[in-house]
Amino acid sequence: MDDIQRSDLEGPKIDRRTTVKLLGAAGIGGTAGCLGGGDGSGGDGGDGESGDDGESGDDGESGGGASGSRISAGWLTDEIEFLDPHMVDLGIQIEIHSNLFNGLLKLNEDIEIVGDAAADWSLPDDTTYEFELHEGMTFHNGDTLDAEAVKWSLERLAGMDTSPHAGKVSNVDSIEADGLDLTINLTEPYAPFVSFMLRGPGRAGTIVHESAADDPDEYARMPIGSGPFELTERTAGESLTLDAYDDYWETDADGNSLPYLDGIDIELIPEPSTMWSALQGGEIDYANLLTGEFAQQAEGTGSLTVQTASAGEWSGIAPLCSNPDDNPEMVRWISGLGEEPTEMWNGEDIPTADPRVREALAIAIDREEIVERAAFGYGQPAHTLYNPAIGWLYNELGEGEPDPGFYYDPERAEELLDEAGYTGEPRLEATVLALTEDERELTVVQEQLSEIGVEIEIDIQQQSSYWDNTYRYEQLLCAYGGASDVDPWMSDFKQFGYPNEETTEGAWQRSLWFDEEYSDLLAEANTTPNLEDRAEVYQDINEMFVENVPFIPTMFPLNPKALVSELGGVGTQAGLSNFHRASLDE
Amino acid sequence: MGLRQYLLKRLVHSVFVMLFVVTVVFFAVRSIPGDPARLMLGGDADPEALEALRAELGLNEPLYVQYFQWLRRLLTGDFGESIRTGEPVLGSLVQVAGPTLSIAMLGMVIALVIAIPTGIVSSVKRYEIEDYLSTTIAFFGISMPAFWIGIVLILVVGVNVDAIPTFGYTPINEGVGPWLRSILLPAIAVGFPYGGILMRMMRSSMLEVLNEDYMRTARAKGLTSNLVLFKHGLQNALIPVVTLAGIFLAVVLGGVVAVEIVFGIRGIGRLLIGSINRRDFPLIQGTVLIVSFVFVLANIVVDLLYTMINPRIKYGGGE
Amino acid sequence: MTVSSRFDTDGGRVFGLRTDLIEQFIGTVNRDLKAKLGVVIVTLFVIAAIFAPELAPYDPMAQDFAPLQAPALSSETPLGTDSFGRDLLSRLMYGARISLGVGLGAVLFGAISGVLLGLIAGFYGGWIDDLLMRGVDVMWAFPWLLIAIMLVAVFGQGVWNVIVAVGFAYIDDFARITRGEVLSIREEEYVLAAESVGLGDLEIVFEEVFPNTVAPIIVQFTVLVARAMLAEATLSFLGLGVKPSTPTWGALLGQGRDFITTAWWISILPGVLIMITVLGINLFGDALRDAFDVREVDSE
Amino acid sequence: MSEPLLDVRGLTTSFETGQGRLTAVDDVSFSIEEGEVFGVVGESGSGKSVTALSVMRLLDDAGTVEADEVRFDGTDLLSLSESEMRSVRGGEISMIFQDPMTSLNPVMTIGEQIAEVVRHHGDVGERTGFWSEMRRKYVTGTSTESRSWRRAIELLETVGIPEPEQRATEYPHQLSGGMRQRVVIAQALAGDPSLIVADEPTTALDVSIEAQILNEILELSDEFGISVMLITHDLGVVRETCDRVAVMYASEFMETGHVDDLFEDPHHPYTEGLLASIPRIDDDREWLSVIEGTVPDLIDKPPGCPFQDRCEYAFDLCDRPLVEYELDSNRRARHAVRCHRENDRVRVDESGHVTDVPDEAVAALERRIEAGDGSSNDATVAESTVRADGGSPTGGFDETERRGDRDEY
Repeated sequence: MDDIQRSDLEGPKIDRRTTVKLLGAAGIGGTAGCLGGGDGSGGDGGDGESGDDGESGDDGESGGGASGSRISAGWLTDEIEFLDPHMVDLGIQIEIHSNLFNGLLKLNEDIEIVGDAAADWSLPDDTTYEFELHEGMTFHNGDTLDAEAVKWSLERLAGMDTSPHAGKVSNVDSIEADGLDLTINLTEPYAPFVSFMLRGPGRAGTIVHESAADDPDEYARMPIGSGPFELTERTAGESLTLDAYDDYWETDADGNSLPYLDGIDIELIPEPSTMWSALQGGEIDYANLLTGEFAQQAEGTGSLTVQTASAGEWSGIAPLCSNPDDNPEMVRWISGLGEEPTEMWNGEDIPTADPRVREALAIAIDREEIVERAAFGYGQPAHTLYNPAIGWLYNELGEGEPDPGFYYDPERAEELLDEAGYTGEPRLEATVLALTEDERELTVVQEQLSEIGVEIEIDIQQQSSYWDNTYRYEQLLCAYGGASDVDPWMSDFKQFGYPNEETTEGAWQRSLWFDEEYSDLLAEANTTPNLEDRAEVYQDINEMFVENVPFIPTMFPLNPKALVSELGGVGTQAGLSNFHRASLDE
Repeated sequence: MGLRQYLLKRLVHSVFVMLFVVTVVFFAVRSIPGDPARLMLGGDADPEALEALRAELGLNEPLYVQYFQWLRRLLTGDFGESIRTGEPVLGSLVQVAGPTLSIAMLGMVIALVIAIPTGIVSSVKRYEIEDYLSTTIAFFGISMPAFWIGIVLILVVGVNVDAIPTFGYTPINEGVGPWLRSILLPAIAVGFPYGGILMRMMRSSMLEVLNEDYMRTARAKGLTSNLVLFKHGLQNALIPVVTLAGIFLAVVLGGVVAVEIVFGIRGIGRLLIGSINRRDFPLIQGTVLIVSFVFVLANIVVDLLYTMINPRIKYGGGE
Repeated sequence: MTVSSRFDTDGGRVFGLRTDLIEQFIGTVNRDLKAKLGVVIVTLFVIAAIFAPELAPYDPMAQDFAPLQAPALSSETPLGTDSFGRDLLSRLMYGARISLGVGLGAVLFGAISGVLLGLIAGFYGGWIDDLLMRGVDVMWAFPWLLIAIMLVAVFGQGVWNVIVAVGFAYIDDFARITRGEVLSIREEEYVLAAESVGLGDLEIVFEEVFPNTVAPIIVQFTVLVARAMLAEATLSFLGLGVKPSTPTWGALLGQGRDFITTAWWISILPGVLIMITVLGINLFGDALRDAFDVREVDSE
Repeated sequence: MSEPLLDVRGLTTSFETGQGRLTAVDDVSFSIEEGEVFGVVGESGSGKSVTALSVMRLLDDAGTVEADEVRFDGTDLLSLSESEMRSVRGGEISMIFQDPMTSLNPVMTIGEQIAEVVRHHGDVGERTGFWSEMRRKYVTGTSTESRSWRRAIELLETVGIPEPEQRATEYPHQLSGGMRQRVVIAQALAGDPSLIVADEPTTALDVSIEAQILNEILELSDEFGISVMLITHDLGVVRETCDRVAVMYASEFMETGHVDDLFEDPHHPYTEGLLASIPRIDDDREWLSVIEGTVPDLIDKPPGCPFQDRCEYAFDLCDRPLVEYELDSNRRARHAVRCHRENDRVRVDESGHVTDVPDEAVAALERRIEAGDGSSNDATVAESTVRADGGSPTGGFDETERRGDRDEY
């Protein structure tokens, strides 16, 4: 892998080559390898892959010019709880606030890291980031967006104890603001920092207006941002009205002001089939997510375009690796339930505590079949943890075929179970805790595992009980995953690190797999800014991961989005739905 | 007992029923697993953040304290705020009541408009083609789940008739036409099974009435058969139907929930399921209160109606 | 639903079951074509359910075929496959088991609880009656869907939850009917006679009162089995039903919904089966109602 | 004698049932003169009510009515169109049914129940179209100012109901049994009829008010010159009220004649039996006599006398179809009997038993049968006991209907 120099990370644009390395544009951009048809997906090329095809110019815009009109968009959820970027952690919300806010940086439609609020930036040394902001930026209420405003935003995040992203700025030492110049000093080199500053998946770098401090609840509901659209109305559980912000500062290559659309009416639609019938019936022009079965059907119609992109998503099954009562302190902290850990496993056999069993399960799964049967091809097999959106690592580990990794080998799986002493009929019985969205995937897994004599029962729970129960550790297996992870830190630090209340490492441990050596390696990787060096550390991490199987990855889902064919210019990179340059052909 | 006195008594009784229901729900939903704070913070929230939010939401108070706080606010007409969105619960309820009640009402109207005439025709033309036809259709109605009828309607009507939307709800203040169109298919889905039940009841009740002596008297007076049927028979035949129609309101409401989901309409059913899934306690309590209020109210209305069409009954039952 | 019997309560009563009921039923079936149809349908599905393991061509869980194959009577999978490539015919046959089982189980649960409540309330009267019947009133105002959701929240999905959740809603039906019957029967001479010879309460209830309430209860039972099957379908559709991959008709129907435009058979076939079964049960119930001369309508 | 008001010849009514054809009225003939009270007496199920309903054409499709003639006031009722028939019903001929509780509509005020008859048959100039009536019923209510309503109140007053204005607004359940039957009478008078068919008008009432109601009917009919066809099972009532009477048994008229002829000189064994079962003050027998046996099945009824199985006088000819034998009467009314004992050539002993049936008797009978003369007015009678507690509410007619709707639910 080419070395990435520090200068490669500087503005005004990290070129595509580097970004591809950084973020795995292959996944993000949607050329997603194994997906039906290498040429992306849509039946009609056109603007099917607006990002990849590059439309025109470096910001890739649709030719429409300023054609004012409104569109109606379906969002696959029953509620958008928060739109305060510092609170938001769900892709479905990130997709909306990416239209309402600016970040310091962003991913453009050509999958390049470019400045968003920052016109340019540089790194005088490994721990200092100097940003130069655009002129004339204002928040939706007219307030000026300058370095001081960004400083306020970052400091607010650092001081929040309820934000899931506070940890991302925990090693910011100091911030200096002077007019349009912003300087951020880190306490130590911190590799993922640039990706944290991205609008959208980075979350942390999204610029929040100071009114957020006055009434946080109201801000979370009706935030004031600086993006091309402002939220003017919302009905809980039903709809959000986004109107074009007239004083938005950004223009297209021809100097036309953005956005082209007058507004977006977002309908919240919790049912995939309803989304599909709304799309078919012409009631919506855009669906932010179609499930595989409908995406397949949409591709069959002539009037719809399907765009897919990896949203940095991964899924799999977390096996219980140790008795929760063996480490009560840590488990109590992780669970956050205020309860003593369960004692149900005391004196009981925990089959998944044996790495051989975990490996057997991991290699008894045929990931290609899961992609085909459960996701209708809209996904990529996950032979290890790191998803295609983390391109530099995904590619370095061997792209779609990481080495080492988990590969389908049922004979070996049965041997391993024999070795571990599970020879009965069935060899093993286990319950897997899961959410509704895991149902298809687990149905296939269930059948595959039963081939090697492992019978699993799928326990689908509502979100609320699921989250509590995952931290009760009463089941051997738990379906689990993540999304919007554009840096390995996002996938492994809190999930598999050694629990540490100070740094929040290991705070989300589902597997109760505690390994300090692994934790040391993660720390080393995080402070290694040089991507090549970092990738090398990750080679070791990956080896440990595959050897110990703290997690059984199954699939990297791709998120199909559907557009009516008149609609073009929607930026769906990294699973986003950016309407900055979207327009309707009349 | 006078009407006012009777109503007062029924209302007081209803208040106790509702209070009981809601109290059970209050403690029941808090005793099931699931933490609203965790859901708000996106599942993978950090333990400290969780603790802070729980304290902020008052979830760390003892249950009985929470209960009485809630009750006190309820007495002043304050349903509290949704944990999840921070919106006032009452506002959300008013908002979702529109679509659900619209669908349920139109569904009932469709059911009644179809069931009562066909029930009558079927009883008058017993064992003739009209009877076989309508009883067969009624049988189909009672043999299909409402949501499935909805699915089939979407398939058959929605996709082929552009004027009829297959998704969403248009409030009535945006025009009666669009409103009607938006709830037509869901209302049919809800109304068809209900109509089937009603039609069968109407038929058997009318058959019984047809054999009554007073019907013979009416014919002996030289009235036309239509007058005999509708002037003398209808009201008598409706008496048992009205009682049962009220009871089956529960069936209708149950059906509406699934139908709302099929048609992507945010009504009481979806709100209820959503709020329970999200452990949005104030919202659950508010919704259950409203649902039981509707049930209780419907019960009173049915009783009044029953008293109205059956002069033999005094308020409060008994002859 | 109010049901009352117009039985002659003093004819040919044997302890426990009344043989004349069975005779009357057979009589009705012989006379009435609809009743025959009902009996045939119910019998057919019960047999299919009981012998599903022997009759089904494949393992209902095995994902051995190409997904979404249309029904073709000559092919390996005559009724097509679902989206995982499972044989639909086998799944439907196993589905009959659980769907019928849940329907029966739920009503049985409601019947046992309700009949007990009704017997106690009706037999003892007074404050016990008041208390129990007020309780039943409250149950009526309690949305059963809420109970289903909460049960699923606590225990997760599963057959037993569905049975309890659906059955719960029927307790009040049975309680009311039983109480009504008991109130009218308990003044009958033979009950008074039983009391006068010093039989205990329990003996009177079970040996004298209960057998005479059987007819309207059986009729109500069949009506509700049909409704319980529909309720199971609704719950499964809402994701509040049985565990995933358990084949029940309701669950199959729900799963098929997403493919309704591309693979109609997945949801239409179970829908049709539900319809036919419910139809059969209703016809069967109508025949019982005729045979036992039970009126749906409680006239003055 | 002028033409009778109602003249019925050879009326036969039958119902198709699952088990076969049920003959509810078998070849019945009778006539009613103007101003006359004509009684039809018989036990329940004998076909009395069906006879009346057949004349009124009030049987539904299940019943088949055949007759040589049903002439009312010179008009053949059977040939009238349905709408012409409607103006007869409730107008020219009105009916009083057995149980005032069930024959009054429970959900209509009694005022309206009477007023609607006035509207339909009187000349009050109020609209009687379907929608007018529906509006009146479900929307506006009946105007208390309307002529029909005021007439209803007058009628209530006529039948002796106190506070008629108040009562008119009440519902049937609010009145006592006797009051209700007065309402029914008022209702029957409302159309200004020339014939009232009273079907067991007092059976459902207390014995104490029975007499009042009967008197009311008789006085009013007398006052307005209305003929009455009184259907009853109660011989006492017949004796008190009727001018002429027919005795009906198993769907046939066994004996018809003036009430005095019948009571003093009964010729049919059934009539005899019936009379013997009435307690009489001058009767010194301790036990009332009872006719042994049961009524024959009316389904696929065999020819011959239906009473033969129970008749102590039964003889060879009883298997033959019945014909009518006219007897001498010292009164103006015919006295006719359908019993072959009355055949001139049949010899009967003192006790009434047949001693000899000469061949010419048989031959004469055969000739009459062939001549189709079997179909005259005859009365046969029968039954074990005359029930003192009132007739059974279910006649053959009701039975059939009920059997028909068993499979409704």
